[in-house]
Amino acid sequence: MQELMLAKAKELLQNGTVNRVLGWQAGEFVYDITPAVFESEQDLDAGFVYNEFCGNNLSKYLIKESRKEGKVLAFLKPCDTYSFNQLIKEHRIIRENVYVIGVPCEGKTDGETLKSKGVKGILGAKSEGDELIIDTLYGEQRLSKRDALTARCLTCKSKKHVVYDELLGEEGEEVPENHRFEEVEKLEAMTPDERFAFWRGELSRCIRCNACRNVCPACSCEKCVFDNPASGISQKAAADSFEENMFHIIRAFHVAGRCTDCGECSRVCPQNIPLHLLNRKFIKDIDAFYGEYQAGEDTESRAPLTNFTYDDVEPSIVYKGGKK
Amino acid sequence: MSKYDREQILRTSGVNVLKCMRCGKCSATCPSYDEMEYHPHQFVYMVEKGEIEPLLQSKSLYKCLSCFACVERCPRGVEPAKLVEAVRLQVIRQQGMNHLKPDDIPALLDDDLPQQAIVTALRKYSK
Amino acid sequence: MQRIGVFVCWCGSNIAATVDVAAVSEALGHEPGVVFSTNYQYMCSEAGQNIIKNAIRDYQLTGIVVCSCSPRMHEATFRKTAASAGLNSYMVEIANIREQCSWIHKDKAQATEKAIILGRAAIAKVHLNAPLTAGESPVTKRALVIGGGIAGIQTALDIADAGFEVDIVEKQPTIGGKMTQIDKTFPTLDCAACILTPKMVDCAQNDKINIFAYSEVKEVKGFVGNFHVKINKKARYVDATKCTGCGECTEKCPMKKIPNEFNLGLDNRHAIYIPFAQAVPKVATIDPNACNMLKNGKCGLCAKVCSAGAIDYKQKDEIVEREYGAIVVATGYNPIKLDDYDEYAYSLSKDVVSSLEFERITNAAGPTGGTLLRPSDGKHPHTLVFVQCVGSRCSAEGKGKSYCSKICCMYTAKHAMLCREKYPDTEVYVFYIDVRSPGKNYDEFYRRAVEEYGVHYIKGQVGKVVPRSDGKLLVQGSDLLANEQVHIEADMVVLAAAIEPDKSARPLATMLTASMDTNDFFTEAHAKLRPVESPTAGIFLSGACQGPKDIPDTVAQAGAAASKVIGLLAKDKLTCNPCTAHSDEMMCNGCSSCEKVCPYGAISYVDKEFRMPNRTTAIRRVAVVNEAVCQGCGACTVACPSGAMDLKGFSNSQIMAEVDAICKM
Amino acid sequence: MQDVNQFKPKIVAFCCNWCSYAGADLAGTNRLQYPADVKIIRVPCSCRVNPMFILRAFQRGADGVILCGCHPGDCHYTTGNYYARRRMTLLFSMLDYLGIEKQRTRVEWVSAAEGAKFAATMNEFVAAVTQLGPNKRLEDLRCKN
Repeated sequence: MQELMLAKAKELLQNGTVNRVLGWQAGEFVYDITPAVFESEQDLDAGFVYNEFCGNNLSKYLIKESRKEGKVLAFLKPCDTYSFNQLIKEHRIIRENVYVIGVPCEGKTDGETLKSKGVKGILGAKSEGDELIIDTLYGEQRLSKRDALTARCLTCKSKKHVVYDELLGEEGEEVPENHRFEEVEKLEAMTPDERFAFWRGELSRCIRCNACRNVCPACSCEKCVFDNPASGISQKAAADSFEENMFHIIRAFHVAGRCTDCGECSRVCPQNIPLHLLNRKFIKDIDAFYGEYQAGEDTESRAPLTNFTYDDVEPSIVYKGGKK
Repeated sequence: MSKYDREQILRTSGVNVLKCMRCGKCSATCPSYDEMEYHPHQFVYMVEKGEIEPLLQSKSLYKCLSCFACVERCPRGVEPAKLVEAVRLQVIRQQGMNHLKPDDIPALLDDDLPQQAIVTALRKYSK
Repeated sequence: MQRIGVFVCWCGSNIAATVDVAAVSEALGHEPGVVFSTNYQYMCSEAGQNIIKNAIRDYQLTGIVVCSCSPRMHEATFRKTAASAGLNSYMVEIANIREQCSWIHKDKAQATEKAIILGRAAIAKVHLNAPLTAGESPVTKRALVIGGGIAGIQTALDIADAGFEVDIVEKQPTIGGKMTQIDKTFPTLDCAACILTPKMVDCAQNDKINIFAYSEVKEVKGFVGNFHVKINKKARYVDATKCTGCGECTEKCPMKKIPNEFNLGLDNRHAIYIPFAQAVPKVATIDPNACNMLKNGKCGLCAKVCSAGAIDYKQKDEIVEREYGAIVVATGYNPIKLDDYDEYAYSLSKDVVSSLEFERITNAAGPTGGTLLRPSDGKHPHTLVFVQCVGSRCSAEGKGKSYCSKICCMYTAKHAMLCREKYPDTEVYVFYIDVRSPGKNYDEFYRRAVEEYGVHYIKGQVGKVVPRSDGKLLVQGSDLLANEQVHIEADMVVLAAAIEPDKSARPLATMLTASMDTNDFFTEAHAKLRPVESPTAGIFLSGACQGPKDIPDTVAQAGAAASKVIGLLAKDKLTCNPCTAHSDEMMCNGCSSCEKVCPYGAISYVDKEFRMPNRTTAIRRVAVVNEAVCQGCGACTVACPSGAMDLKGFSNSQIMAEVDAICKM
Repeated sequence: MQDVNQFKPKIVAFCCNWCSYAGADLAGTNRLQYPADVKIIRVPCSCRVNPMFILRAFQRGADGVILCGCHPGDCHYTTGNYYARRRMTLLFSMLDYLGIEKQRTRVEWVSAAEGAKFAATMNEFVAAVTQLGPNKRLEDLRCKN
């Protein structure tokens, strides 16, 4: 696939369709992937990769990139295309300035997941059927996909692109049986005390590094309310438990109905806080109260929070549902 | 008893008799009208008032063809035929109250009887 | 730092009996920023207001807090007081210590404590108040009436009568609407044409009224007082300025078999036609779907016979752009399609007709010249059955309209009565569910049909109509009062079809950002108190577009809408509510969330160039609020994720300051 | 004086200007009692209430927050309360999900004519919050005195 992508990128650079390429680049370690913009064939040869570690969602970078001179080529995985579409809907990306090539994704792994399974000295990895073959300093190791994939990929909602100009490889299918709300349901089944304890345990570890905010394609505000002294809730660091909670509640609320459930927030959290469970709660509620809605699926429909029906459920449904 | 019957009939039929606006369209469409002592609109009205006993006694229960024309035509979605059926069920469910025994039915069938009538007969008598 | 004055009102004993007013003014006097604090028996009295005015001058107050009754009572009073002393009226805040404190509490200590907290909240808010000035917008002194039926005509005439210009846009080639097709009118039985056509002529002759017939509204921009409208004048292929309406062309036109809309397809017209003799404007129109010249370039007869030289096969649609201060919607109604009611055999037999078709059959200008004849064989019918509520009052899914169409009871009584009057040899039956005849002389009218004319009213509905091979229609219905099923051999069946809003109404509502109910009737600003205004400022409702109506109701509402329009156009300037939303463009993402929740369409977007670091610039899409349109609900402020959108007078920081003051005890 | 041991909750009530604030006034006009713990903040419409305000109230020591608006369908601005309804439903559900007592938040539709309903609602809500005791789960210790 990487070769195919490289060839395509070079072709489009050569014929002038695009003047730069947004893709992935390996860092110091093979599993240490960063997004990068390549401006020439030499750049591409030197750095461009697409492998089992390329989990980063590139859509958000297109907000800035699509506003520059010329057209940019972007390689997008199926789940990235949802974010891309959502940003088109919000007029954040200038569609004409992006050439989207959809690339297939069978789920990604990352260094941390592999290390937690005892894999050391990782040199590379490739997927083969239901297994991941990892090349290490100490020879080849095999892990089942179920063990090797990141948590978010195990609950993948779709392997089908919702937008592209061109497709490389074979188009995948939506995954209706993705079980992505199971963890949310588990929490809902707890008592409020247990839930409170759970979230205190998680959110109290937050160090307010803002990585979740910075990576989130929905958190693309020109100026975040938390950075704006006039908003009345600005804060650089959480001073106490309340502020730890508030940051994440407000953030989740601001992206509610706009979050495509790409899972980047949890991926980048250095404290391993399962932030996606907040967003998924909103998604689950929206689906249950107002009908199935998938942000980013299209570019026209109204988002659930900028829409209503005359017979929407009353807020009191919250008191009726769930345990005491 | 009749209050219990009324509840039971409303529950089994799923009909909301209060939706009726007394237009009489059910009785206007009914092909079995002249055969019936109580007509479709009367079923609705009598169940609403709780006058169940006369209905339980009435032969009208078996004169209804279950053609569902009244259900089809009712502008308010009241579904009178379902009510007739529920009243009938109320009778049949009492032991030994069957108007006909299922075994009696074949003897009553003749070759000219349309298929729908046979289905209707089974629907009516073999609960 | 603001210099704040606090004025605590006793309201006689209304407040003072349960709140220690002296303690309140003492406590609030120590709040930061408060430079003056006092209490007085009646702050709203002249003496009380003078205390406020003097304090504003003597202490150079920049903001005042009045602790008194509800702001709904006297906020306006105290704002005027402040303004007369030179203080911006939006620097006034009211702490409601009467309705929401002294009147609901008995314990004086508790009530006093609460009054102090409410005062503090108001002080906290005033600290963040900024002077606001109500903007003004000019008013274009011309009205647009959309729809040229009796509603639109009456509204236009009334507005013109007050001296304002009015344009009528009508999509048909002539104004007049449904009323032109009606024969007689209830309850007086005068002829519709006799009372309508003079009004149509008045419209044409009134120099304040401009008729755009055969035209449609394409685009509406702007807001109350300043609408900008694009009107599409469809090509008639006839120069309206030259056409004399002589009718020579229509007689010579060889395309004769075009179903005549005016007679509901009961007879035919030519490809070039004038809908009826009294049409306004009386100008011929070529039907482009029927004309051989326009379709195939062969014929050209009409151009040859036209002595005025008015025929213009090359005419194109023309877009006219006009400015208006107010828009009146008068799009009217249509009878529903009856094809789906197969129990009445409407599509099986020509002798089953709708009531509007029946009007044409009995009209002297109709296809039969006013003689009652069956459409199928042209014979005189002896037995007629009228069926009411066809498609009305149907709450069941897919059966029709859930509402009562309101006019059918009366026109059916009229039809039945006229039948019996003109043709005493007929038997007339009316199947009804309820006879609804509220209205002056209405019930008397219905009773006359029964008592004087011998119309048979049967309480019940028709279950089915079966056309028989001998031409008779077998009607089976129920008579609920006799508790029997009736069978009538009829010659004609007339169906009182439900009425529904015109199909053009919904796209128009979208253009106007006016709201509609689920039946596509326009909603009024208040069902009881503002029945002829749409919730969108500057849009008014006339006639059946707002709900089923008969002619007297329509004319009454048309006049009411006109008076509202006149009230608006009589103003030179409109004062806007200064508490409007505004967007901080530095923070705006241009994401369109705010626009989607705005009920008034007050938010639009512009691409704006911004200075960026290192002498670069960037173009960003940012929201702009039209303050003349914004009503200040604040829906946008919460939809905005970046907090760029805020509401003047109820800003985020003001509300949070109030929250803080209340929670800090 | 009042019993120092008895917990007096702090309740913030956001009321829309057109219906619920008028309903509260009507409760006053009719002298219908409800606890002084309730303090009303006037907002133009229920759709003006930002979730931030509600969290802010809890932060500053409120024990309960209630939002009152026009009945759905009666909004002065035609659609405001429909949006408020969705926003608050989701926010409350989220607070519940985080383990915060759901009885501390409420939305109630009160028309300008429903003074009695306003008073009854407030009595009920204050009783429910009093039962729960002080807000511990969403408190900001610095804001406590």
